[in-house]
Amino acid sequence: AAPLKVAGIHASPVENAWNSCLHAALQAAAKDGVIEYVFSEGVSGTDYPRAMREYAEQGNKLIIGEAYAVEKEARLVAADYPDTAFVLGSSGNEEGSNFGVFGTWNHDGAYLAGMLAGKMTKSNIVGSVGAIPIPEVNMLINAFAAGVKAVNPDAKHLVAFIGTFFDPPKAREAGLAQIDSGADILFGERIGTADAAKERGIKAVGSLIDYSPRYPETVFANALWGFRPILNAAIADVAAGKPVGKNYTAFGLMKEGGSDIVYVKGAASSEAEAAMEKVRADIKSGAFEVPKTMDEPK
Amino acid sequence: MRFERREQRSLLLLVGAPFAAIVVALALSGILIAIAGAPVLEAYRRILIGAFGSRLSATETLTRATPLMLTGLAAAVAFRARLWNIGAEGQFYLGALAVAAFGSQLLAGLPGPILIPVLLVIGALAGMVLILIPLWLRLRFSVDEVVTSLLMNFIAVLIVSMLVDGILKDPLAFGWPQSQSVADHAMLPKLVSRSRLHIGLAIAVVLAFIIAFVQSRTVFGLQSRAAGLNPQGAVFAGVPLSRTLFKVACLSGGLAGLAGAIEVMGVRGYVTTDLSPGFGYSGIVVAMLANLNPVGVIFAALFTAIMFVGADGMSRSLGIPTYIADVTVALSLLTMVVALFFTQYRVRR
Amino acid sequence: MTAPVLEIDGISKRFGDNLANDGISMALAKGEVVALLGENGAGKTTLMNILFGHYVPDAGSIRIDGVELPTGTPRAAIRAGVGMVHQHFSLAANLTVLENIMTGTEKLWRLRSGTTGARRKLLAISERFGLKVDADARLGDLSVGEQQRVEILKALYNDARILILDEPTAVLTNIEAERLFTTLRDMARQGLSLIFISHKLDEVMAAADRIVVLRGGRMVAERKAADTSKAELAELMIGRRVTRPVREPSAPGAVVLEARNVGVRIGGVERLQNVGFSLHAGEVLGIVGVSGNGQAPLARLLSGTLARTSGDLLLYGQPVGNLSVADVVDAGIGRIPEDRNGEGAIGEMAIWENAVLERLPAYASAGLVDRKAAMAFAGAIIEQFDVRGGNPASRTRLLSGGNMQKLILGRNLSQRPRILIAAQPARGLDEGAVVAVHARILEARKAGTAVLLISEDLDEVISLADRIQAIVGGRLSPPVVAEQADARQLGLMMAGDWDNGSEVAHAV
Amino acid sequence: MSTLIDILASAGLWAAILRIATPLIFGTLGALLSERAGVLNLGIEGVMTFGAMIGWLAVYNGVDLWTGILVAACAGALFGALHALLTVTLGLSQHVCGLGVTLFASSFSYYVFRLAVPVAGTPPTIIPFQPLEIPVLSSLPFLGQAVFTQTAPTYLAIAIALVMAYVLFRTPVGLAVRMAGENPHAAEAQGVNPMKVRYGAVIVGSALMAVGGAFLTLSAFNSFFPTMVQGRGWICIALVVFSSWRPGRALFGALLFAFFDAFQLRLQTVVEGVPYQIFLMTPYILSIAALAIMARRARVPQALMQPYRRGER
Ligand SMILES: Nc1ncnc2c1ncn2[C@@H]1O[C@H](COP(=O)(O)OP(=O)(O)OP(=O)(O)O)[C@@H](O)[C@H]1O
Ligand SMILES: Nc1ncnc2c1ncn2[C@@H]1O[C@H](COP(=O)(O)OP(=O)(O)OP(=O)(O)O)[C@@H](O)[C@H]1O
Ligand SMILES: [Mg+2]
Ligand SMILES: [Mg+2]
Repeated sequence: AAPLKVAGIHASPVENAWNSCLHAALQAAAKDGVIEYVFSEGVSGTDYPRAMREYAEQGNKLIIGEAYAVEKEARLVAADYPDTAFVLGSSGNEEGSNFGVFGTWNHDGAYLAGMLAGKMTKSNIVGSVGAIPIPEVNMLINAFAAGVKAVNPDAKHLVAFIGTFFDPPKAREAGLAQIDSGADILFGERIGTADAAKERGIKAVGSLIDYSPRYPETVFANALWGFRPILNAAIADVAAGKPVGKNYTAFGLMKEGGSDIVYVKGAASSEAEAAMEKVRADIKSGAFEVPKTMDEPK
Repeated sequence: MRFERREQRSLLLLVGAPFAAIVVALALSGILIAIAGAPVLEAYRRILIGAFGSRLSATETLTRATPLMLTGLAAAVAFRARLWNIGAEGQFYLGALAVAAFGSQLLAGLPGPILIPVLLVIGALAGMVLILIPLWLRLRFSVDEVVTSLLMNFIAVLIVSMLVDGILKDPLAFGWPQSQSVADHAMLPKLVSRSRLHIGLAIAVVLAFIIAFVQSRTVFGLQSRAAGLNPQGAVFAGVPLSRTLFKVACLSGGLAGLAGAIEVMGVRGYVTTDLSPGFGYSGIVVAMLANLNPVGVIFAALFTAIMFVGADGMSRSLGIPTYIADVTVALSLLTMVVALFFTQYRVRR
Repeated sequence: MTAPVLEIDGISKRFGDNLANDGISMALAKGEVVALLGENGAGKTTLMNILFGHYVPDAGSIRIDGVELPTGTPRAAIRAGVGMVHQHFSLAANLTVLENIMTGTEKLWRLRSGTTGARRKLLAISERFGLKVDADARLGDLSVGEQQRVEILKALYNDARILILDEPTAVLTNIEAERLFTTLRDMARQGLSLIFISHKLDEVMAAADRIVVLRGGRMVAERKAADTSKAELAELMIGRRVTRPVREPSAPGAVVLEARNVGVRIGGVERLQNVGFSLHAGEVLGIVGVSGNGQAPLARLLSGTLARTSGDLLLYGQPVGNLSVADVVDAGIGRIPEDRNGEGAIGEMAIWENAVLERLPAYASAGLVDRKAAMAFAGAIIEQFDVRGGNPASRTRLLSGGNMQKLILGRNLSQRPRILIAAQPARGLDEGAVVAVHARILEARKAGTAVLLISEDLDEVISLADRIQAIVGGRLSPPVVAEQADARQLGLMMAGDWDNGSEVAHAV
Repeated sequence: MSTLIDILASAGLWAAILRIATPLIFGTLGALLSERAGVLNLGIEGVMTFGAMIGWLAVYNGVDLWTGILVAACAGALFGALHALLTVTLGLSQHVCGLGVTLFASSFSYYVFRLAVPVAGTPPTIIPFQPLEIPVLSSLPFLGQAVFTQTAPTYLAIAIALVMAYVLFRTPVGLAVRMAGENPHAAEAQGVNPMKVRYGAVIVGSALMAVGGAFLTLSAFNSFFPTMVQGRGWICIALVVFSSWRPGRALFGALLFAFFDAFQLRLQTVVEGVPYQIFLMTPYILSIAALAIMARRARVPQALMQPYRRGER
């Protein structure tokens, strides 16, 4: 079949880790010849609906992006273009037959990384730097904290939010502030956090993508998230003429192969690694489910 | 080399200069487009298509022009009285915030035909409140308002940021820092269905004509110009300086606040800290392009919107970086102010 | 005569369609004082600005000590020994006197300003020429006279051998002016060459060795001071014979404006104290005084732009509260402000707009301006008061000082005001314009208008006023009748030396 | 309460203050210099962005860090020349041109960046400036960690502030700059060409602004990404006013602002309830208050924002 015409609309520059997950998956799919991919980046809230409409009018069949800042308008656009499928990152629910949503649930990996961190901390203080306390971010940080507490109930967990989704230097400052408060392992929900850890010679955990090559001595574990399974599911639905008005989040779960942990062997003790690997297997088999706590972490 | 003021301006110059500016701006962005490896002539064609090649692009251009007209008017009326209101961005946000606050809960019970005008007035009032601080500082302490009104923008955005993350936060927005939505019946009627174009455009155009009339025909218009050109002379002639500047400030801040209100009620429905992609600052650009003429503001806003929406669409269809749209608008502004200069001055040895 | 230090040769300069200088040639010898005379707009300032390098001439050349001076750079002129005191001071209020003077005098990239040496040099110059100033005072804190001194010191500090003074006395009082000219003559004796511009023929006759007259951008005459007269100079300047109008005796009418113990305090300083006067219909009451003694607050008080802090004001016999501009205009008071560019008109607005701005209610209904009527009014002023150089729709800035003054007079006098407050009405105007303004004021007096004339020009006051009061330190002297006053007595009064209450009663 | 003291007593806070302040010091000094000469340069936000981008790009392409700083300075100077061409030669409205320059410089930065570094997964990085080990000083207790752990550009910024204070108030060229900002006509009448002085001040000032931006990518962080300047330029404009146009006070103002920022981040980790926006607002409010107090004393450069056209009156 001819490749499906797919458009990506990124509110942030595609360097932003989350967008880069989408972008990489879309590029890979294009390379595989499954789709034809066009995209816009750095699209502000004001321009976002226009970009959606333009891509729809240009004959793209599937539009991938993020509705977070434009939840209401995005659904209005979808209603105006019933023949185009929209699958957008969203905190809300699907709507109609052509507006699907997905969340970013890589909390399983975060929990596992927390298990390693909990055993590794010497100061017994770990920290997390997040963007804005929205449910997904909260869930992720809570999962990390839960992982830490699961193996080290006495550990203290610090949380800071930088108030924006993409400001690495600010995330770095927030990370430094936490190190000053005693943290010796940082969970960087946001890029920039690991820079603080690196500067002070402590360890860090990355999120969404694999940061270990970028910070070799610093980042020992990453809660990966892959967009490809979600994308594949959406493409399949569109190709089959099925409505996309559903929630694709589950395709991103570890159980479904959407997310995972990668870690540097030997950073934590082998017992810690073994304990973690056991839980990892349990998650994959469905025997264990990481708690989903969406409240703002304290 | 020196410049000499022209007392007479030929029609050719008045029409030709802005035209030349557009040509130069397009040529310069053409270079950048070529560097990106895209066909330049095709890019120009796509800009036109992107700006009004379809119903969608035409309505989008007009939608984008609407807030620009209002913030452009805000700058034009203030600048004409030499009140350097650089704070339209902040006034825009406060207008939007006020509408979101009153339109979502407090007054949402009112029926639409009453609610909409009431909210528009509230938005304008909120904009006025913000500009009165720099004005007061100027009248009371003779503090130049360029810097104070600029600084107020950041305070205003921080206030918005605080409130949409605080008491105005929409509990249904999944933790996102955004205000509650205004009631559905508070949204402005659409001008074209299946588009974003709303009657705010008509409001802006009508206001431009009203302001043009006020400035050229009324006592207030004459007095505000006198106050701007020579405050001391105006006082001597009995122009109530503070009162005149107060009125000008209210008009300017009100228009900027109205722009924010209309953007919320016409397009977005709620407030976030990224509601405005710099509409307040672009308003200054628009006002300058229009040479501070209110009717000219309509066209300058259209021009700015065409450049932006057109270049944005072009970048999408040719796959070159989207930032080219902002570059093109900025180049148009810079070449246009230079062109306007040469309609007023001639070069002499 | 020795070789000239300065030769100006065939200088021409065009502004737009306006030929401001047309082939002017003149020379200046060492130690010589030359006065440059001419109507407003004759091109005097332009010529001097070309000499000093502010403007580039379209044609012609300048030689100093026989060496050609590059045009268009003040720096070269300063190096060649030219110093200029500008018509409008060019000083920075926020910097100190020393900083103002030192600017540009050192190599730009020196690692440290030689402040100590500069202070010493300044002190030496100021002693040599008798121009005392405080080197570390902030310039904005100085009086106008002191600022004038700084301007001159600035030029001398640069070792000027040729000093240009553009209307140096326009803002000085007669006494200050006399003192200045004594100093200047002294300087000339020490070898300095001077060119000064003035509209005051007395000054010119007294101070200059030689007089050059410009008209319409062309040099029309050159005279030795000894070989000419004021009347001849006036005629040369204007191209026809002009004589100042004389005041005819008249019988003053009822008191229309009276001040009793009026005081004004601004920023904690008493600017006016116990001011008292009574102004009769059909008379001119002159207020003389050295600049800075309260003339400006007095004029502003009566113009409605300043409120009094104590005392009573009676208008047509009725006590009045604080007057706004609108009240003043409604009461039939016409006003001629001291600063015609700053206050009297808004240069960027059209002539018609300036004509009606202060009485907009009369030219508007329901908030809308009646442009037709306003244009007609402006046209009538232009016609009746012989305002040249513009039509009702042209920009007011294009008018020369004299014509702008006629416009201001016109918008007041064509309304037949009962009272006219005229502050420095002829300042900076050329002889022709002075005559026109004086004639209008006397005409109004004849028609019954009560005129309060505030002026620093003794000759003007003596020739126009029926009675004269002096203002000193915010206080008014008792009035003297003009016929009985001579320059010496007025001089004493202006120094604050008046006899409280003795021979005044009968003078009213 | 004790946590507050803990925060204040931590060397990390003070080190962070210096680090956060550095780009602000550069930017503020640049804006200050050009305002002293009478030109308001609202192009600062864009110039900082471009400096951040081009400095980084140069280093990414293989030049050393100091050359990167130099490249940024030269690029800043070019934008300064553009602003000067518009506002000094043509005498156009300074705030409008400044906004135009910001709009152009920032969007142009993003455009160039995107062309030069086609989309990558994570921002590509360079090896930034490392903290300078100063013998003895860096090993002092507390002070060593609080003050002497900065990278070289931070010390450079402080040095430039001191040099600028000296130059402005103690040298002929400084006097010429101040005169051009107080009364260009007077400067001209003294043989100092105010146009040239203004050009010089705007160009040097913009170069400093660009270096401030480059600090963000070459020291504070190791990669460039759009919008990373995040309004720091506007803060500099406020700080100039707050400093009443004095380099020493500008240094203090930048440190004060950085204090609020660093303190706010650290406070978040221990207390709750005070919205961080309040802290971020403080410097703006202080600047406005400072203006209200100072304007009375009229120490604002008198010719600020007034175009000077030769031979016009
Ligand atoms: N900067 C300028 N631009 C345009 N025209 C000018 C300029 N300066 C002077 N002029 C023209 O030159 C003519 C001479 O002006 P100038 O200032 O030299 O007169 P002046 O003799 O000094 O008059 P006054 O006695 O009033 O000072 C004026 O009529 C005016 O038209
Ligand atoms: N900027 C300018 N452009 C063109 N013409 C000018 C300009 N400024 C002044 N003029 C012309 O200069 C002539 C004389 O102006 P000027 O200001 O010297 O008058 P003035 O009598 O000297 O006024 P004042 O007494 O206030 O000094 C006027 O006829 C006017 O047309
Ligand atoms: Mg003159
Ligand atoms: Mg004159």
